[in-house]
Amino acid sequence: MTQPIIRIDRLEKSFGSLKVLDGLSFDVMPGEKLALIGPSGSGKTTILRILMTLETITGGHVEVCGEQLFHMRRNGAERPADEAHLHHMRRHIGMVFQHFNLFPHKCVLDNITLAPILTKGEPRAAAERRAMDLLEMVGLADKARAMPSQLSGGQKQRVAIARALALQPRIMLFDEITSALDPELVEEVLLVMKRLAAETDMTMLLVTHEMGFAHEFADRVLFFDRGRIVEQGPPDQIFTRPTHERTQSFLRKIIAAGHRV
Amino acid sequence: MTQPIIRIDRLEKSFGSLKVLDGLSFDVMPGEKLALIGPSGSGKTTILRILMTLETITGGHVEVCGEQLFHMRRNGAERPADEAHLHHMRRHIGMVFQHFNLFPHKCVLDNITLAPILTKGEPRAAAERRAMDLLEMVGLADKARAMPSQLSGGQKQRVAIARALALQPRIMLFDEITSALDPELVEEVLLVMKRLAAETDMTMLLVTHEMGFAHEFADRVLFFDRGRIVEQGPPDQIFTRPTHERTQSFLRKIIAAGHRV
Amino acid sequence: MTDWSGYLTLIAGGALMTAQLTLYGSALALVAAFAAGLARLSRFFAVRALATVYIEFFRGTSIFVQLFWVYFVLPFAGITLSPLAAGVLALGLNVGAYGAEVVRGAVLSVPKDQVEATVALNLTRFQRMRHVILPQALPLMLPTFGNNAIELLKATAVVSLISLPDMTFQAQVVRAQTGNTLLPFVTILVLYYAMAMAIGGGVRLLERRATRGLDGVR
Amino acid sequence: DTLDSLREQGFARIAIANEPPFTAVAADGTVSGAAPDVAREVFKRLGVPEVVASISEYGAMIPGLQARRHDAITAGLFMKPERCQAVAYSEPILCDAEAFLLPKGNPKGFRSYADIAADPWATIGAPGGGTEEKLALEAGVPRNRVIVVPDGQSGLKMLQDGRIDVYSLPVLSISDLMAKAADPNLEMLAPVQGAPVYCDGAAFRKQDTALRDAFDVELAKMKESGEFAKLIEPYGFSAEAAKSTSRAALCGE
Amino acid sequence: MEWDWAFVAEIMPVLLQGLQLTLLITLLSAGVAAGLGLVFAIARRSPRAWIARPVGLFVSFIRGTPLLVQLYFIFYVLPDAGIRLPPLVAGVLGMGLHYATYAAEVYRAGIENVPRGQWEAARATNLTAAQTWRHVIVPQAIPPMIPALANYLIAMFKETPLLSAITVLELMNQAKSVANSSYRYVEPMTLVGVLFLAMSLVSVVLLRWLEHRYGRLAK
Ligand SMILES: Nc1ncnc2c1ncn2[C@@H]1O[C@H](COP(=O)(O)OP(=O)(O)OP(=O)(O)O)[C@@H](O)[C@H]1O
Ligand SMILES: Nc1ncnc2c1ncn2[C@@H]1O[C@H](COP(=O)(O)OP(=O)(O)OP(=O)(O)O)[C@@H](O)[C@H]1O
Ligand SMILES: [Mg+2]
Ligand SMILES: [Mg+2]
Repeated sequence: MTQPIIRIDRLEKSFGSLKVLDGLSFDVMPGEKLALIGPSGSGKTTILRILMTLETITGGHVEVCGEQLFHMRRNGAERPADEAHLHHMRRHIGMVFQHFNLFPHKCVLDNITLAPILTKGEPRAAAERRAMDLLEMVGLADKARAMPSQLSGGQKQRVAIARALALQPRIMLFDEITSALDPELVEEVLLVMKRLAAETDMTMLLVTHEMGFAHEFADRVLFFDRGRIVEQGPPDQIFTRPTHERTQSFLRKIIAAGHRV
Repeated sequence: MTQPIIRIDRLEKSFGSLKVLDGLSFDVMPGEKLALIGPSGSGKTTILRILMTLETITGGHVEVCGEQLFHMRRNGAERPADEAHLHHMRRHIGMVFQHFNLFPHKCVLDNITLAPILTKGEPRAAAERRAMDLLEMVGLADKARAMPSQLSGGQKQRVAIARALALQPRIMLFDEITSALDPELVEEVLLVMKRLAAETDMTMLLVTHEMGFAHEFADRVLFFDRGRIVEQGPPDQIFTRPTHERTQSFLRKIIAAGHRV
Repeated sequence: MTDWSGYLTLIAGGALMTAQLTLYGSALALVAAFAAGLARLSRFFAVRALATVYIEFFRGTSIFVQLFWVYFVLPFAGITLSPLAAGVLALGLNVGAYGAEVVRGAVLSVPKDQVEATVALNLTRFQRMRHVILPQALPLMLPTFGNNAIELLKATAVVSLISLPDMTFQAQVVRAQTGNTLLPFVTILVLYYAMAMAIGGGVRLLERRATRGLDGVR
Repeated sequence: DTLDSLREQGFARIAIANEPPFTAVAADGTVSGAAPDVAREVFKRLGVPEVVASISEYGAMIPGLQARRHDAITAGLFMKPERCQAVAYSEPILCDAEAFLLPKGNPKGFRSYADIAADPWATIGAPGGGTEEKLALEAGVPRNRVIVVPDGQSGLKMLQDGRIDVYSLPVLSISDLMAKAADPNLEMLAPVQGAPVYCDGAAFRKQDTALRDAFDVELAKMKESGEFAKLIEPYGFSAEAAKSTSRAALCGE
Repeated sequence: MEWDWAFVAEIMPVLLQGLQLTLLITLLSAGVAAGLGLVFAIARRSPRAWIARPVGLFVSFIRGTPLLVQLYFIFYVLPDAGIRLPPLVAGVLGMGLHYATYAAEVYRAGIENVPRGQWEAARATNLTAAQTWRHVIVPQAIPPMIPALANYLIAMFKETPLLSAITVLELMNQAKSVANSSYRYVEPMTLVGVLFLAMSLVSVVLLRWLEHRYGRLAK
């Protein structure tokens, strides 16, 4: 029987006195496509940032690919992970940000090849060949030598996706990757995402307010509120027959604001 | 027979090579309430700013209260107005801005009394008494000592109206005074405006996208496009039986965007 | 052995001179900064040009050279200033030139909206500046003015080279009389630092007062 | 004229150098030293009750005098013909020969300025604009080996630290420094071979000859009465030396 | 006193020689300031308080006290501790140290100017700390710093005359030396002023160009 690729166990996270996650637990199976939805401030971004080790945790455990993320065993005792351990764990995970965060001083190709060359010691030629394949996949093969400042938002985000994929992580995290885009540019990014979901067996966690897309994309939808899972299930169930009052009112508001479901 | 209080005669205004107003002419009678409507970039703001002497003109003539605004007679010859002449003419005109432009370092009362004390040499006590009356009128008597940063947008705009009125100008200019406000705050400002229109015989020029309000407020509506008057007439005629294709399509779009007519 | 108390009095006297120079110099710098900074925004070309020449000249040459020039060359043009006046003049005009750019920048950074509001209220140019623009620009200038005052304090040490008995000069005297170098220099370094801290603290206090009521605006 | 205006304001501004025993500043800030003491007494007799002293580099004294920063220089600024061109000297006041301050035993055997010029590595310290700097340059020491030292204490320190090989000042100044330093690793060579005995005088602006002449009259009276000797001999200067020569001789007139 | 052109011609070569040394000192000091400033900037960012605090205090102390006194200290006091530096070296170190504290501020602003998202992207692509600095942060932080650093370079140039106090024969000291032996201050001092002004005006043009080319750090 396959093991979960991510195990979140009684996870706690506070910012100062503000408790954002309070004893959260859930598992993700390899290859699963998860959509995280919920009102603003419910902690969705925080979960992804914790998985990417951009935040530390204040309690509980996170296991990724069978190993603890924030803890390590030394001489039989459990100790906080050091930078070397985090570095080792981050191999498994990639992330795409809301604001792309491309390196503005490097061209598109270099943005994509930088990490493979530096962290995996790939030869430049091989790295560039794969980068070109990825650019092909996101439809930007002709922009390899462009600088990020010369790209539209949608193009930037597609480069950012290619950059994350170049490291061939087993888990990909996407945090509202279309919400900083002009409406007419959203479609081109979602198209790439759909292709990606269909073609790979990567595990994917996606935070989004595009309910229609979440519906199509996800195997399972988690609805969050105040750092807790209120309701979860297959998209059909969550979007059409939500049982919880909170979920219902959230979806109502989203629809009123003009987002497609 | 009464003379027009404003006479605009073949007015021209260019920004660099961009001709914004091209031979515009119209008159305004004393006490008239005028609404200026039209698509973005059609030159509505520019007209108000010219009347307030915030812009210079590049051709034509503007007459206010029987005197040339941008020209003066010296030794029989017409010459460009100097600062002293402009200062003299500005007595007649007041303006309320889209972004309020309150003085952030002065309390509400001082915002209102500053100009009467400085430009008309009114005694402070008298100026403050009138300021309190005006604050009463706009419903903010209890905020006299508040700082602008402590007010909501709607309150700020009402203070700005009181500030302009304190100088008792014969002509008041309003430039989209509700478009920077949250929807729930628009009403309180419009209420003040309606009271004002009903109670005074000031001449008023109003630029707005609130068609319903323009309808109620104005004696006459001018529809602008590309720096020209396309159509003008009483609100009933313009809003319900526009003759020009441009006016019709403009009103259609506005209604579609959710603005009341 | 050496009677240190006497020499301490000497250094204290020097500290007083340094404080005086800093105070008068800063006052002059403030006046020069506003005069030149506002002049650079003038409508009149001649006024702008004059201010630009002043600013570029004093920022372009060394304070050291300016001081020697005021002290040794100006008298030949018939202008003989006391050493204190010469020091204050050179320091004040030098730092004032830097301050002028601060004034200009702060005035320009007041939103254009504010100027337009004053036009609509028919204030005169002077009233606009006095009642609306400067009160809003001032809090922006204060932190940099504080730094400039500290730079001026540090620059006062240079006047010791034209024989003005400031703190550095008196430390040299003490050194010549006692043959001890460490003590006088450490003493004045600490005193300079204390003065710099005092200026920094004072300016922060002023800043807090100037921005009172402006919260939420910046 | 100048004397009248000095009488009126009640003080004369003098330039000094803080180089004991010629000029000195005490712990309480009062000015002493042989040159200011003499100047103070003469001015008193001329009806100018006070002198106000400001410390200055030797090189800055004559420009300062010309720039009207001082009314007189009383600092041990020795008379030399070219200086006599620039200022109006009184009759001689303080006379002294030149000396070297050297490391103990004079390891390089310097006896004259020419010896220093001859050693390509030797550096000599001297006050900027002072007689010693001139002498060294005239003897052929290149500019970059004549280190301009701001004051006596700095010179002493630089010699102790090995930054210069020789420090040159008048004999009495070196003696004073040696006494204060009490450093057994130093010694004095006096007089320097080939260097003449110099005398200073009070220096006035060229156009103030009337003031200078008045000064001379009172100075001569004091030399006559022995008060002059009483003032300068405690500092180690010889009154006889000053009396036995004249401005005319020293200025080469 | 009359302006004497013959005298000007006579002293010009000496002054130009001084100017040469002045430029050399400026460049050397700038090198020291740039390097040491980086050390300060990084030390002050250190998470270890026992490094960050004392360095912070030291930097603040150096910034709050006059360069002239620091030069005296280095030149006359340090030899007692067995550190005997030649005048030029003492001057370059003193000035470099003083301006390193300014450079450190520029570095700090430059580093803080790099958006947080860049650090996070570097982390998400699993770069090490050293790789992040080398390939992501520094290349982005440097260009906007250039105008500010150039500004301090000019300031440093103008402060070189202070080195005359510790017997360095730079431009100002050459001029004083000339004045001392000729008893004329008008020409040498005026010429020094003119030379400084000329150099500064050139550098102002250069600075404008740099600001245009690399942008400016927000204050
Ligand atoms: N660095 C931080 N410091 C303090 N509080 C933080 C920080 N980051 C997030 N928070 C708080 O944590 C809570 C959860 O934030 P999070 O960004 O995870 O919400 P979210 O579900 O992603 O919301 P949104 O849909 O608006 O992006 C919020 O209340 C937020 O203010
Ligand atoms: N200062 C300026 N410099 C250059 N062009 C300007 C300036 N001010 C206005 N314009 C141009 O003049 C034209 C008319 O502008 P104006 O602001 O008067 O339009 P408007 O009718 O008020 O539009 P809106 O409804 O968007 O406020 C526009 O094309 C605008 O870009
Ligand atoms: Mg979020
Ligand atoms: Mg407009």
